[in-house]
Amino acid sequence: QGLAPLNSDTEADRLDWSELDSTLGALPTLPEGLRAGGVSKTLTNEYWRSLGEGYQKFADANGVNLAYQAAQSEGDQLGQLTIAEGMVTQGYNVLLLSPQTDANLQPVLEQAAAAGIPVVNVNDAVIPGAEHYVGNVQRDNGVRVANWFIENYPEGGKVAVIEGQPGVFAAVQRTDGFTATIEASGKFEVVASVPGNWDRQLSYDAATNILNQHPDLIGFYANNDGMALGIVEAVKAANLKDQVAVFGTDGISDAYASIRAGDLTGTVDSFPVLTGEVAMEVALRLVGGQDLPRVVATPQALITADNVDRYSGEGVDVRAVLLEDATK
Amino acid sequence: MTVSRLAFDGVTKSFGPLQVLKGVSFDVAPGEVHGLLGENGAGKSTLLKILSGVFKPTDGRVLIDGRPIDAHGPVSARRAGIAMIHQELQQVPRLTVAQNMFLGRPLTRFGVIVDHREQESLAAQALKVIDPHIDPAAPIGSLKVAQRQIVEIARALLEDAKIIAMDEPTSSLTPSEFDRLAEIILDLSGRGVSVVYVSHKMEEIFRICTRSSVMRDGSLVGLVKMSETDQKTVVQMMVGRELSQQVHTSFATEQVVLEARNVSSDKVRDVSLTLHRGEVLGVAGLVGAGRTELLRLLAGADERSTGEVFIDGESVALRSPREAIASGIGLVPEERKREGIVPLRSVQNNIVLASMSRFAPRGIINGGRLKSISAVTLKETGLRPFAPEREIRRFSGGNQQKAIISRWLAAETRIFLFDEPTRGIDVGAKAEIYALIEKLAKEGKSVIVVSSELPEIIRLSDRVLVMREGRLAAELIGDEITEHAIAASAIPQSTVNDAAEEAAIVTNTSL
Amino acid sequence: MSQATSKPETGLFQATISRFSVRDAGTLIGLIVIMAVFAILVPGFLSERNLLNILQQSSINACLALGMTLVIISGGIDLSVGPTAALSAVLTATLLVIGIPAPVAIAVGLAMGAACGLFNGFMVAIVGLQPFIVTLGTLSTFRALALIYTGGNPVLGIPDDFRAIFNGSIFGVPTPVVIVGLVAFVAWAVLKKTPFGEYLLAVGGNEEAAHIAGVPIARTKIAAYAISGTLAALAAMILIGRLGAAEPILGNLWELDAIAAAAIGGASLMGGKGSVVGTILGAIILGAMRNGLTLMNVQSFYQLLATGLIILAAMLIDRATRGRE
Amino acid sequence: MSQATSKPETGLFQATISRFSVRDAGTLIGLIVIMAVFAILVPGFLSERNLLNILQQSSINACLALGMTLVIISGGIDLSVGPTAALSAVLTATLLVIGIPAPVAIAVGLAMGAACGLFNGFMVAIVGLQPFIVTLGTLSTFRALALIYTGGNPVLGIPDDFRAIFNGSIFGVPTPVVIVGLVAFVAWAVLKKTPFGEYLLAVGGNEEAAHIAGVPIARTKIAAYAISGTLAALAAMILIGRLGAAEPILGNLWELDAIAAAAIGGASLMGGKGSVVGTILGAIILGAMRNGLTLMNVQSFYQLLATGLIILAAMLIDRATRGRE
Ligand SMILES: Nc1ncnc2c1ncn2[C@@H]1O[C@H](COP(=O)(O)OP(=O)(O)OP(=O)(O)O)[C@@H](O)[C@H]1O
Ligand SMILES: Nc1ncnc2c1ncn2[C@@H]1O[C@H](COP(=O)(O)OP(=O)(O)OP(=O)(O)O)[C@@H](O)[C@H]1O
Ligand SMILES: [Mg+2]
Ligand SMILES: [Mg+2]
Repeated sequence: QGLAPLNSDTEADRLDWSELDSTLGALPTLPEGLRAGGVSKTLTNEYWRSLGEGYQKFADANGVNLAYQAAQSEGDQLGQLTIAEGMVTQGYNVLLLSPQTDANLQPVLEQAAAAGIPVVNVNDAVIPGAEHYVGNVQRDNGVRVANWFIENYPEGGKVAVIEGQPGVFAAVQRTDGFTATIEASGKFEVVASVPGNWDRQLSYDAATNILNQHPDLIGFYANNDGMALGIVEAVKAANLKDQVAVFGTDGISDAYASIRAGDLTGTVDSFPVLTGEVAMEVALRLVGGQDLPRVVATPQALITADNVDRYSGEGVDVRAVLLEDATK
Repeated sequence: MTVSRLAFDGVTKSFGPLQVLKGVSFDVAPGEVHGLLGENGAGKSTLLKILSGVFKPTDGRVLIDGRPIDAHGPVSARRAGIAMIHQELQQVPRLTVAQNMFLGRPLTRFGVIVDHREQESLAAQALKVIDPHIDPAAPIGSLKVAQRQIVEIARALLEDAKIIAMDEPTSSLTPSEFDRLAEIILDLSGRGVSVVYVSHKMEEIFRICTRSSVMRDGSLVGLVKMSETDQKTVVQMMVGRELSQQVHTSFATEQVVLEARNVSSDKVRDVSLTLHRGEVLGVAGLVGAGRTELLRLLAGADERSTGEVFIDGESVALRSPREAIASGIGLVPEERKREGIVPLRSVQNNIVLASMSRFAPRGIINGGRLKSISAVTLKETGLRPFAPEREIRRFSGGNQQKAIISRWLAAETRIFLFDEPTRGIDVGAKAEIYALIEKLAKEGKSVIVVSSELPEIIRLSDRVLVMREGRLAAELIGDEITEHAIAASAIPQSTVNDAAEEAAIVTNTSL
Repeated sequence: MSQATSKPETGLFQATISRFSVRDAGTLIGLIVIMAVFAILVPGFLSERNLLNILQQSSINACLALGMTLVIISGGIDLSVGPTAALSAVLTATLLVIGIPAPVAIAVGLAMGAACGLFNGFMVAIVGLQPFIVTLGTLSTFRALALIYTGGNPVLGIPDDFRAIFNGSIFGVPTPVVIVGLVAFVAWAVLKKTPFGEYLLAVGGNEEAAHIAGVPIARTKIAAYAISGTLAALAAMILIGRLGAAEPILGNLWELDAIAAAAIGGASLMGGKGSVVGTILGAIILGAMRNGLTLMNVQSFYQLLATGLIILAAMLIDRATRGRE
Repeated sequence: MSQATSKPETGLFQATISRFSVRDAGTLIGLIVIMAVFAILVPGFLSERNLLNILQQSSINACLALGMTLVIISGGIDLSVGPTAALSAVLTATLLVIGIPAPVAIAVGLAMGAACGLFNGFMVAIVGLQPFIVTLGTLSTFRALALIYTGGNPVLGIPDDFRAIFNGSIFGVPTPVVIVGLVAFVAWAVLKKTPFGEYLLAVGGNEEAAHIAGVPIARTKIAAYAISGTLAALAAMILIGRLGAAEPILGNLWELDAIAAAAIGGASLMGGKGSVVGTILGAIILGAMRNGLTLMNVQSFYQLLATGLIILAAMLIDRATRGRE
């Protein structure tokens, strides 16, 4: 295939999720007994379970069977490869892959192509040879948080980043988006950018150390919500809750709860359930023989106490809200 | 018949298909010192390990005062009043002497705190009767083998047992230490304690035992009263054949094979010696005199701090055993279990280690050669049972020793260094090893023998060096080699007036 | 024959030495060197507040490492401490959340840890499997149980009375530091003063000799694993008190840190050797290193590099001070 | 005294046994049981295609586990195989990308692996540090070097000629399986037939005795680590051939799988004992299990549970077949 290596953040051949129906029309009718296979990173993180929920929801609505599996732990690259290869062997009709790394599911792409099975790369790591990608812009997570700081602290100040596992795509992109944007503003100083390895305890300790050294810190950005919640505890323990803003990424339910409780300042929600639905829709459209652009972008939003009720709670239809956002 | 203190009743023991005890029955009266004799591998240690609860018998019973020991295990055996001195030192190197002596039944305050002070003072009392120099608070790993063996004895004495089983308690002790042990045993016997005593040293058996059971191939072949028999008869019973007693013949030549000039190491001080082709050079001295270290130095196992060594007139560095082996030197070490064998490997795989180039001429081990060369060398040493493919740890101590000697035979070693070559080895095998050493000399090999048994030194050596506190104290040749002369130079000057010590060494005779 | 070891002066000297061994001195030197380097590079590193911080941050690892030390001394290893902690954490947290009083919930959590340890000990001592592989198996098993029990979600909403127990301070020293200090003292006393401690050293030092001497081998080993499990649970209590949430994925890779602390502190993975003081120093070395690297804002790849190099350096310093054994 | 061991029938029997030991038979039974269970539960599990698939998926772990087996036999352990593989992978990949011919790039990559192993071996055998802690240190160090070297980015665009080497098949058998099969055969021959194999078993079995017998201790140990490093690099080549990219975070947790395979196959972490055939069977057991569970669509938490339980079960089966030693 003559496809250039995919960069999901800059690919020109892209479509926003909200334009799927308008651009491509209704979902084509599908054959009976379709089987879709979803392979995600790990189920130990709520994000990936929610993504699966979205798959399931859309699959159920269209009478499609879904098998949703994940590696045993984050970083189990070969285990994930085994799972995905098993799905090719078993003749699933379409695969939705969220690879551990950019490369570890590459062979599946080739095997699936040989078997005529369409593959959708869903979020996070980007398989360079992927023909279809559904997800958000990782870098944008960090950019949004940086912009919040720039807007809310015109005077600038000291901020710190707690990163995910060294070398992991999402961690690198989110950190880079945040750091580049906030430093470009000229008023902020990123005094620390250290690894928290997606681990609450490490993030807690790191945050404590940073606060000790920089008692005048005004904010933290964490590469995911679990780490952000650890930082919140460290900030509370240091009695700096009123001074230090803490942001996470992902929008897991605990983060929402914490925002409501006034602990966490905000999170960049990338709406995993909706992302799952969109990804499944894209997958089924492919099975139905439609031509789709290479990238379908899914929404994300910075959630803070100001807008939290708009995005979650009794009777909130997130899909509708996001559609509204998208048309703004 | 009165109830005996201890009775073995048809005791049988198998390890897998191998039956090592075949219905052994005998009994021991209260206060009796009962010898247990037999060649290497006869099953003596196995029997005593059953007594002390280490092994469960496959069949048969052990009765104490007419009652069978119920639950089997070291603890129940101890509760039944049995104490044991094991052939292999069973100690935890990092614990202190006292901790080792009270291991498994520590003295405590309030039931939770170990009373180290009390343990140490009791340990010191028990040790005092044999060797007052042993510090009960020292880590046992820092002691010499002989001292560790004394600790084992003292531990058994501490237990206040009805029956004490001693499995070669004197294998690394000096004759004078045996004397003190003998006194203790007789005293115990006077107080009604029964002792089962295993030794390959006939004179010890005859000195302290009233009766002895003789074993061969796992069966009891006789029960003798010591007063009604002699060494020759007993030995014949053990081996089932008559041993020929040989006199010493010298094959020494004038050609110097090995020369050490002013070598020193940690415990060796400025020693010079020469070794000739076909010569057997004995090295005598008290335990701790540095003989082991001298051999280790020559074998490249210890670092040399000063001096030079020449082989066939050429200076050699001897930085490792490997280099020494390349120069034709092989060491048969004193502590078999620690320095001799690789326990999980077969006998032949243990042999092959020192002479790989012979077994693997083209980088691949030749299975045929492996079998044939090891078989030849093992036949020479007389391995029993002759099973070169069996794991070496499944053999008795004496047979393990034969395997190690075979290793050097296979390596075509020219200079053999024997450190206590017959420690824990039975009379039959002992004679075989003596014959072997003589054969080596006859074939033009050179031998250094370190031994604490003076008769052994005298029987084997063309020339004797006596070491004292790391230095050479004397060199004796021909008629000068007498037990008295050796003993006189071995004793440190400070204790020369200790007549008892001197006398003890002189009276030791073996076989 | 024997060297006189009974000169009166050596008596006192030896007593001091035995309280603080040469080996521990080596570890202490390692710690001092690392502290000195950071003190030069990082202003405020030696402030009282930061030092307490280091102790607090080392306390969890120290707690685990103490249990690990006992297991290592017994000749074993416990790779399952992290998942054991996770199981205890999620169990205690759910109990707390449904309103069970803190002491009861803590007791149940510790019992859970002990039960995990008992299982490991049973497999090692009674069934006779290799410790490394048993605890490798339970590493997955316990983790899976914690994940299944919670469905993978953290348990939130841990009540404040529970958190207060572990988040307070006593005379200015953080409670976790005090707790772990007490545990260390008890562990030290157990190892040096009780029959059990002696049995541990004997079992790890020469199992056959210990068996022959009548040491209850199986019971000793099982107890070591049970203690390790209980201390893992205690570490979990400290952590969930601090974080206010119990995650089923908590304790990832804790075993490596704990083993590193014990090894830096002089425990031999061959068994029969290990020091409580050394282990505590080892844990503080690792804690100080993490703290210092964060304060220096070392980039993540280089932090990883420094972690590796400092473990190697600590062992080299130790090796140099002590000489080959 | 001895029971005759030389009856003619036993001769042949023993020969067969010594080629395929009782212990290996235990592992084989374990594998057969697992295969049988999956064959019943999963239609198509025993299809030729799936069996080849299992072999292919086991090949990387088997490759590592072979090196690990040699290290374990020598009385050591190598926790750094994953990062070693990562270093070799990114190095080879960068060379390939700038146009260096595949054979040269492969040679350099393997040399990198060997160098990592040499470093471990040097620290263990010459400096005298504990293997666990040395390789724990290099686990971080090598990983950090791989990350720093690549800036954390994967190296993409590995040319097809290189990938073809590892992605083809020979008489229908995937090349990686053939390669690892060859490596296993060589390892088996080395262990059974060469002086080096003999030395390994002796060094791990009783180092002191081996030393006195003239075995070159240091060289033997260093060689074991160097082989382990080289095989880790070979595993990396196979992987980047399959993936078409080399990532610095490749090889995460590989060491645990490799150790599990070796241990299931009968290697003793005390040293002196281990089997090439057993290790290969152990790797296949782990591979078959993963494959079967995936085909059954078992949820990942339960897969984790099954992994743990199967490691324990394999050891129990082995234990039962073999009896206590
Ligand atoms: N610190 C030690 N640790 C372990 N073993 C030791 C130590 N010191 C000495 N030994 C061992 O103790 C034994 C006796 O030591 P030494 O060499 O001093 O006596 P010797 O003259 O060889 O006497 P003998 O051979 O009769 O015991 C040797 O096997 C030696 O290796
Ligand atoms: N654990 C074991 N497994 C298999 N065979 C064993 C085991 N222990 C001892 N044997 C065998 O039992 C036989 C008797 O050994 P034992 O140690 O009792 O002999 P011994 O009379 O004490 O010999 P020695 O005088 O050499 O000490 C020997 O053939 C030995 O190989
Ligand atoms: Mg014996
Ligand atoms: Mg000696």
